[in-house]
Formats: sequence, structure tokens, C-alpha cells
Amino acid sequence: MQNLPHVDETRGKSILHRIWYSIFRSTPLPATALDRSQAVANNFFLHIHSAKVGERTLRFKTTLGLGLMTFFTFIILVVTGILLMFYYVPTPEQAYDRMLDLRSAVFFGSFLRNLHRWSAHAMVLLALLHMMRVFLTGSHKAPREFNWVLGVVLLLLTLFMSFTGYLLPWDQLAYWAIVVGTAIAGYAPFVGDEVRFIMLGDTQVGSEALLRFYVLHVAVLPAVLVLLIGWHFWRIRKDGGLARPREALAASAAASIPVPVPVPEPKDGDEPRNKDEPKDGDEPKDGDEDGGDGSKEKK
Amino acid sequence: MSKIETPDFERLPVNPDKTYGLMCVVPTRTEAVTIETEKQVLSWPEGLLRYLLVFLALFVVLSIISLVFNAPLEEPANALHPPNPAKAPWYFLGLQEMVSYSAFWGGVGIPTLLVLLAIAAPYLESKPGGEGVWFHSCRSAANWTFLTIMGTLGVLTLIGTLFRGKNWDFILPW
Amino acid sequence: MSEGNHGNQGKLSKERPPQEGGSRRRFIGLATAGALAVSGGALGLMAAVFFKPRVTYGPPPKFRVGKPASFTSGSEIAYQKQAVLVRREGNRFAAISTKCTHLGCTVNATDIGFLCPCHGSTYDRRGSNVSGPAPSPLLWFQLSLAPNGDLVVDKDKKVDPGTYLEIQA
Amino acid sequence: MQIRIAIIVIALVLVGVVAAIGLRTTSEQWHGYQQRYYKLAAQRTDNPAVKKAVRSAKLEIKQDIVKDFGKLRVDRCRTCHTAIDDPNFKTDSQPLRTHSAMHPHPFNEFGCTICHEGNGRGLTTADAHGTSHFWPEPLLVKPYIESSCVRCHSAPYPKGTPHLQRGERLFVQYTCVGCHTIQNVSRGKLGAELTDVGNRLKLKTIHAKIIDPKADVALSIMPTFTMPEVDRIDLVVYLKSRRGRAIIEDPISYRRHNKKWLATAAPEIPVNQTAGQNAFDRRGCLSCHKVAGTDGKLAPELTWLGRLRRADYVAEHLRDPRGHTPGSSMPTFYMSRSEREAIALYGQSLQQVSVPSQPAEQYKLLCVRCHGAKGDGKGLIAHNLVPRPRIFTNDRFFNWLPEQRAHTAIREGIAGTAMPPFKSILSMDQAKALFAHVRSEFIRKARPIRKSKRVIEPAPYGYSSAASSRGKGVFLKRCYGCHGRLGDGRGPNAPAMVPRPRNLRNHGFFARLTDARLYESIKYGIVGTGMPPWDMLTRNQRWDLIYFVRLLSKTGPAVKKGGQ
Repeated sequence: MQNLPHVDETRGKSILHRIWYSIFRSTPLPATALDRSQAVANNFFLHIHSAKVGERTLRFKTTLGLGLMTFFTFIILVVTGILLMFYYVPTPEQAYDRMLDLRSAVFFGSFLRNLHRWSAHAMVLLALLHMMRVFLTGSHKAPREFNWVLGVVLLLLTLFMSFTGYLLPWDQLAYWAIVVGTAIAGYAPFVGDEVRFIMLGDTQVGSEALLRFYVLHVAVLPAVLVLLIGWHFWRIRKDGGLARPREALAASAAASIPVPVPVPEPKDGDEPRNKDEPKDGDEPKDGDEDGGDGSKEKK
Repeated sequence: MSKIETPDFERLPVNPDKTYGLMCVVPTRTEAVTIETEKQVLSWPEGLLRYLLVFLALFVVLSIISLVFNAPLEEPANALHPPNPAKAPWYFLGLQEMVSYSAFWGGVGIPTLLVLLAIAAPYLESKPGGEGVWFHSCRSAANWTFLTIMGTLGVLTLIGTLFRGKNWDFILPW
Repeated sequence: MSEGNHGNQGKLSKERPPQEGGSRRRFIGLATAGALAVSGGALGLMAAVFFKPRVTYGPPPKFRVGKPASFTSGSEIAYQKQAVLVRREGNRFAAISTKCTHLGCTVNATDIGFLCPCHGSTYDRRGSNVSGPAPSPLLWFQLSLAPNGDLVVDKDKKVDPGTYLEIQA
Repeated sequence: MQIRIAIIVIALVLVGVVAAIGLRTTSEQWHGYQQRYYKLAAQRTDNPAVKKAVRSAKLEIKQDIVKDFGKLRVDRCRTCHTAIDDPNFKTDSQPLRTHSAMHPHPFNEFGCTICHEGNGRGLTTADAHGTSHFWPEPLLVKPYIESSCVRCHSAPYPKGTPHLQRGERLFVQYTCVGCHTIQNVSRGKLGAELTDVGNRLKLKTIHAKIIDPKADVALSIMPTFTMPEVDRIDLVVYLKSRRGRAIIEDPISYRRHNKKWLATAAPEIPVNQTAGQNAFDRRGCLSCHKVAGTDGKLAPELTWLGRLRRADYVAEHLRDPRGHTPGSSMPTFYMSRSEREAIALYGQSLQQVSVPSQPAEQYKLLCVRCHGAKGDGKGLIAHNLVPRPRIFTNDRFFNWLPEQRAHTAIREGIAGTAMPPFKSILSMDQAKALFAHVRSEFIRKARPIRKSKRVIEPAPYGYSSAASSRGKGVFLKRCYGCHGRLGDGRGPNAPAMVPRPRNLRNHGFFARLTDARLYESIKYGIVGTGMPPWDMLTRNQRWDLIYFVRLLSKTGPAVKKGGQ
């Protein structure tokens, strides 16, 4: 092993210390600027985030916290969704009865189902609002075009996620929404009927459709969503953080497009380069509007 | 590495086996995303505390909603009796409203165009300016176009949600 | 990987930032942590109880076997599905598990006790393991009387071997 | 610092919210019921063993899983209704009350919802009793619970089901059998099939549909029967009990039984007046028609049927009412020829009528039921008649109508409609006086409509299929908007029109109509109705149209020649 700092620091300390540092690689409650930067950089979940952010980035007015909230609803949905899976059976005979069970016989089931359902609605709403925020602040423009495209795809996935979840209770609301929704898909030119047939696995909504929607809802779409959300966050850093008003930028060349500049001489107060992002330059000032996946590590 | 003066390794002793840094791969020049113009704060704790606040607020609001309103559960699915009206989830009611005029254009044509338009938006709006500012005057045309589209969808959604009753007839919600 | 950037880290200030109202801040921090721990704990606890089903769909552990009078004295009636044998001796009733304590085969009741067909364990009439690989006696379950006079076996409640329910019939 | 304060505030709110969640999650309605039961049960029992068992009982969800009867039932009713098998709770109020001893079905073998319906999985009152708008099977209470017996006990129904048995009789009595099919019971083809209506509709819906058939389906043709509420309840009990194949019946014997039933011919009866009267009563004719004091308030009065219609007319009408009088609301009953003839024979005996001398009294006796006391065409039964009765207040029409045609209509009736010929009741003079009365009473504006000289151009050629198909072309261009593509008087404009456009397929009506009158109607229109004068058509086009109408109504030479 190389002589990493914590190895030195913990040598001869208690086993608890050693376990802590074996996991987190930084002090539990970092108080100094260095420790705090380390805490962010050394953490699997936080390292996607820069160690420092612009003050403006954190201002509520800048983003209204919408992207972050969308992400948090997704986290809530994943947790409640996994719990609900323990009592759900994706068959037409059982699905509805399981809903009734969740409402009556399963302890805490009613609240979890409510939370899942309302969070799903909230996620769609928040994603839409987030999209509006991004557009209205011009944050989709170069160099952030592709992240906007990712965002559009994420929005569509969110809608599809919500739609597939809609069928699972197998009640009238679900059944007819799916009948109508898939019939709309059937109007797609040339491939419509095929697409509808493949979506339903049958000519009409039945047990095959329920199973397919279930698999999409609990496995395929969440996996794709997680992947794309990660990409979305990573792109925020790569694209230079939140969009800033031009007036706030130096009038010089490096406006919004990364341009090669000479390595500046290190000055006092320089930040440590993030280890994973050597290209970020000496001053990682990329704020992070959405990179909050570290909340669970926070406390 | 050679260009950077050897720092104080009191706390983080350098690994003697290490002979290169990634920066060395880049000859003489490196890329900076922007030039620092604003005040920076440490994301731990300033950022994370705010994230925590947002999360807690969101969770509290959703919990209260879940406590007060039960998730809807209607009759068991019955392929023989469509409810009247059979409505999709609210976010598709704009679509359903359009579908009630034309199945292809409302359900496939216009939505596809809108998605393509959304994807193309940043490429269409290529003139720089107005980034990071709410309703910047130099982007008013784009903003108004966007708001008009979203507003139209919103109005359609509202009509589909509130103003449509049995047999998809117009009704007043009050 | 992590060594590449050591170069700059030394430049970071190692002093603690000046604290405004240190003790107040600490109190708030502790209170917040406490409140979050309490709510998180409560939610976690409820989520944990969530996993324990309050109803099951298999054969119910608590089942009725009819009126005591329907058992003749000295009878032993085996309930295959529930793997329970109900015995009447005089006015005393008992419910004995017929599940072998070795590996769970169903034992057969005989005149002299119980025999396990799988690995040859034998038990006496009281259910005590006599020979074979069985490590412990057969379980005895609680018998009780429902208000309408039915005998109820509750497989969730074990009683000491030899515990009989006495009913003045 | 502000942010930290905000966080602690919201964290404290969270503690409160979580406490509320915890409270909601851990406090359940049934806890209280079970606690009360255990306390009372221990007090009331004398048996020490029971006392001990009850004292040590803990709160739990009690459920009965029943797989034997159709679908899987998970009934948790005993969680609240803990006392149903405890004989010490006979006089308590629900939920802690002993189940009535009348039924020999042990609840652990049958469950509860098989008889009581409701949501067996629910654990709150609203949920379990299915009072929510969304639960398809709300709890059945007396007397509706009788309908559940039929799940297993097919006819003859068991004791203790008086409402069910009466409902079965009422289903025939109110002639429901005429329109509705229930497999192995009735063969009506006009209304919805009711074989499994008990599975499909809630009590409330069935009830509401009988009270007002048009409330749910605006264009329903089912008439609104007047019946006392007790009858309606029993009918609902009977209808709720219709659940298709009973659980105990295996599919094969059900099909065998059904096949046999389908092949059963309608019973023959002797063709005489007494048998006819019996059939007339048994068939429930009076649940729609009126004879003397008994009035179903839905169909024409038959008190003097023998004076108006001949027996063969009645028998033919019974055989196929809607074919005979297109648009009639009367269903086709499954009757043998002998039964039809016997009823027709009985109809001939209905002669009793004492015609008052005053035209006003005559109008009250003979005309009010259809044309209405105010002459507005809104008589008691008007909405069941197709075409609707003439509206006397339509002064434009009646000022245009030649007087003599009105007199003929009274005396001869109007074929193909409900207007009967009164010639055996009213003399020509009486008819004239009656119409004079109608004119003075209702037709206010005596403003004669100027009649131009009517020129009826003679037919340039006779009927040919080429001519009628040319007529069809004109028809589809000019006439379909009102008369409908099929010529059945149900064009897209028809619903808004008063009077409705004529059904051009009404054989009876058009058989009486001369070509000349058809030509006149087309050329000059019919004043006071939606029929405009078709001036722009040529003579040949008009005749082509007439030939097409002849074809539609099967009154043309083509039919006589055995053409189309």
C-alpha cells in the first residue's frame, strides 16, 4: 500500500477510527476547508460534485431547486417502489387484491403507496418545471445543448415511467388509461400496430401487458433513468456548471466555451484539482445545480 | 508536475513511487472552463446543507399530501365497462384533449413534432446571449415561443382535466 | 489515482474558519441531527415492520378442529395439512406436532408413539425422542376453546410437552 | 446560519409529520372493536376454558380464505365482527353481534362475502362495506341479501326468500320478459341481456335504471314503468340474483339445460276466450295497456279493442309488433300461434264503451291518452308512440290539412301508426263534430293558408328498378338529412324536428297512400312540418322518388311482381 494520509493518521488509533477511514477516507465532521474539500472529493457519491461552488449557484432564485427536487422525488420513488414490490404480484388476478391488501392488511402499506403515487405525480410536475426553468434562463444554449437533450430524454422517460406504473393497480383508471394510451401509440405511421402489439404482448390489454409494463416499470426504465441521471449530472460539471450571465464572466475570451488558456501560476487560495477531473483547470468553479446525490452521505 | 512548485507536504506526503501526474500528459497548455468571476464557497457544508433543506422540505410536503389524500383506487379493471369519461393521468390529458380532435395528429404527429422541436431547441437558438438570466431581453422571442407552447399544452391539460365530463362533453367543474 | 493532484492541496487553509456563535451552532447541529435521527428511525422502524406480514395466505396457524364432543375418548386425529395431531384422553385434550424435529418429515402415529419414515427417528407417546437422529421432542401446541365451543389449535403458541387442556364436557 | 435554522425548523416539522404517520399507521378501527369484544366475552362466558382463551387473546387480523366457490375470497370481516359465532352477543349492536342462526353455512367454510358481498379484504367500515363509489359490490342488506342465495340454490328458491320469489313473478308481470333475455328464463330481444346483471351492476344502478331508464342512457327505449316501491325492491332483489351460471352448476349441465330450454317451443293453449283472458293476465299486458280501471299508463287503451281492431289484426300485431307497426314500443313475446289467437279472441270481447254525446267528452274519452288534454300531443302515452300523435296546436298544419282528411283519419284511423279507426264508435257526423271541437278548442289561428292550384303531373313512365335507383340517387342527395340514409325517418336532423320525419319504410302507412298524394307532398311540401316544397326537382325526379319510396315501403309494383 501507498502511504495514504489516513493510513498514517490512523496508525495506532482505535479500531473504530480505522474502520471509519477505511470506508470514508475523510474525517467525520470536516471542519477545515481542506478536510471539507476532501470529504467531497473522496466520497463515491459526492465526488461528481466539485469541492467548491459559486455562491450564485446556491442561490435559490437561480434554479428554484427544481432539478434537485426532481432527483429527490426519484430517490423517494425508488425507495418506496422497492418496498411496495414486496407485496405486489403482477397478474390480473392478484394485482388489484394486492392494492386492497396494501390499503388494509399490510402495516404501513397505505402510506407507502400514497407516497409512491403522489411522488410520481410530483416528479412529472417538477421535471416539467425544471425544463421550463432551464429554458427560461437560457441554460440550454451552447455549450449545454447536449445536456438539454439528455434532459428531454429524461422527461420522456419520466412520463413513460409514470405511465407504466399507472397500469399496475389494475383498476379501471389504470386499465382504460392504458387502453387509450396504447391505442394512441397504434396511430404511429407504418409501425403503429406493431409497436402497440409489442407493447401489449397481445392484441388487447391483459396479463401480458401487465407483466411487460411491470418489468419496464421496476427494472428497465429505472436502470436507464439512473444511468441517464448520472450522465446528466456529470454533464453539468463538464459543461462548466450552471449557466452564468455573460456580464458575470470575464470579458475576455473564455466566455462560455472552454478554450485553451495557459496554465496560470498558482496563487494563494487556489483550490485542489479534483482528482477525477484533471481537465477542469485550476479553479473548479463549476457550480452544480443537480449534483445532490450526496445527501444521504451528509449526516 | 514540474511547472508547479512543490507544495508543503506536511499533511499529505507525496508518494515516492509516483513519477508523473496526469497534467503532464497535456503539453504546456491546459483548458479552463471559465475564469473565476464570482465568489466561491465550499460545497461542504454550504451546498450540501441546502440540498438537505430542499430534500427535507420536499419530503415533508409529500408526506403531508400522502397523509391527507389517499392514492386513488377505482373499481377493479373491467374490460366490458369503460368508465365515463375514461381519463388518462393528468399529464396526458392535454394529449387526450388533442386526440379527441384527431387521433393521429393529436396523439402522434404533434407530440413527435414537439419532442423534436424540444431536442432541436438549443441548436436552433444558436446565437449566444442571455445564459443564466431569467427572461433575458435578448431571448424574449424564444422565451415567448416556449411559453406559448407550454401554455397551450397547459390550457389543453386544464381543459382535459376540469372541463371534460361524460362522453367527453364540455362541462363546468363547479 | 488520488496522488496526481497532491500538488495543490498544501495550499488549502488548514485553519478552521472563524466560527460565529460556536456553541449555538453546535446545539442546532445536534438538535437537527437528533430530530432527523428520530424521524428517520421511526420511518425505518415502520418500514421494517412493513416486512412482517400481518396475514398469510397459506394454511392458517390458528385453526378450528370442531367441538370437543366430536372426539371420542382415546382418539388421535391427525390433521395432515397442518401437521398436527389432536388427542383426547378422558376430558383432556392436546395438540401435538407431527413434524419430525430432525428434518421436518411428517411422522406417523402408532400405538407406541411416533415413527418418522424418513430417517427412522422414533418418539414415545408423549413425543419425546427415543431413538434415531431426532434432536428434540415433538412440539406441543396450545389448545383453547372458542366462545362457540370449538377447539382451536394455535401453532404459533408452543406449550410444554404434557400440557393438556381440561374441558368439563 | 439561516440555512441551519431553516433545516432545524423543517426537521422539527418532520418529527411532527412522522408522528402523525406513526399514529395513523398504528391506530386501526378494529383494535377498539376487538378490545371491547374480549372484555365483554370474558365477562359473559361461564366456561373457564373460554374465559382463559379470551383473556389471553391478542389483537389480530382474522381472515377466512375460501377457494371453493368461484373466485378466491379473502374475508377479514371477523376482524371487526368478532362475535359472530359467540352465542352471548345476540342482542348487541353491530359490529359485535351474533350472526343469525338461520343459515347453515359455517363462516370458515363459506366466508362472509359470498352472501353479504362487500370488500372482504377491507379493514375499515367504509372500505369493507364497499360504500365507496368505486367498489362494485357494496354490502347487501335485507332484503337484498336474498339475491345471494341464488349463487348456489337455483330455482325453486329456498325458504326465507319471499322477496326473491315475488321478484321472479314480477319480472313476468311487468312484461320485463318481453324485452330482456335471461338465459333459461326469458327470450326478449329488445333490451339488454340480464343473464348476469347481478354481477355487472350495483343494486343502486339497477334500482335507478328501473326508476328512470333514461337517466343513464339518454336514448334508452325502455319505458318508465309505474310501480309501487315494494315491487321495485323485489324486482331489484330478483335482478341482483341473476349471476349467470350458479356456482354449484357445472358448465356441461348448464349448457345442456340451456340447449334444451332454447329448443322448447312456446306453450300451446286452447283457442278460446277464457284461455285468452288467462294468457292476457299472465302475460302482464296490463302493466302497459289500460282495460277499464287497470292502467299500465304506457300503451293504448284496450277497453274497447273489439270495436276498433279485428282479431286477425291483433294476432298479427302480437306476432311481430314492430314489423306490423314500425317503431312500436311493444316487444315480441315468445308465444305460440294458439296463444296469440286466443288473446286476439279475448280482445274481440272487449267491447265496452259508452260514447258520450258531447264532443268534448268524446275527446276526453278517446283522444286524451295520446293527443293530450291540451291538444299538444303530450298525452300520457305519447312518448311511447312512433310516430308521435299529431299536435293539434300546430295550426299551420291543421289549417293546411283538408278537413275531409281529418274526418277520414278519425273514422278510418291511420294505417301503420297507433291511430285506430273509430268508425264503429263514432258516426261520420260525430267524427265531424269531434274534429270541429278540436279545431275550436286547440287550433287557435283560423288563418287559412292560401293554396295554390295543385297540379299533379302524371307519371311519365311506370315503375322500374332503374327508376327507383335514380330515385335513390335523388333521395341520398336531398332527403337523407331528415329521412335518414335508410329512409327510416332517423336522419341526422330528425331528433330536433317536430313532428318527426316520416318513416318511409312503414308499409302500412304507405300502402294506403296514393301516388298522387305522395307527388303532392313532394312537390308542394307539407305545411306545418319540416317537409318543404321541392320545387327544384323535375317531374321525372319526383316520380323516381315515389318509386324509390314504394320500394322502401314495399308497396310498389316491384313487390307485387316479386321483384326486389
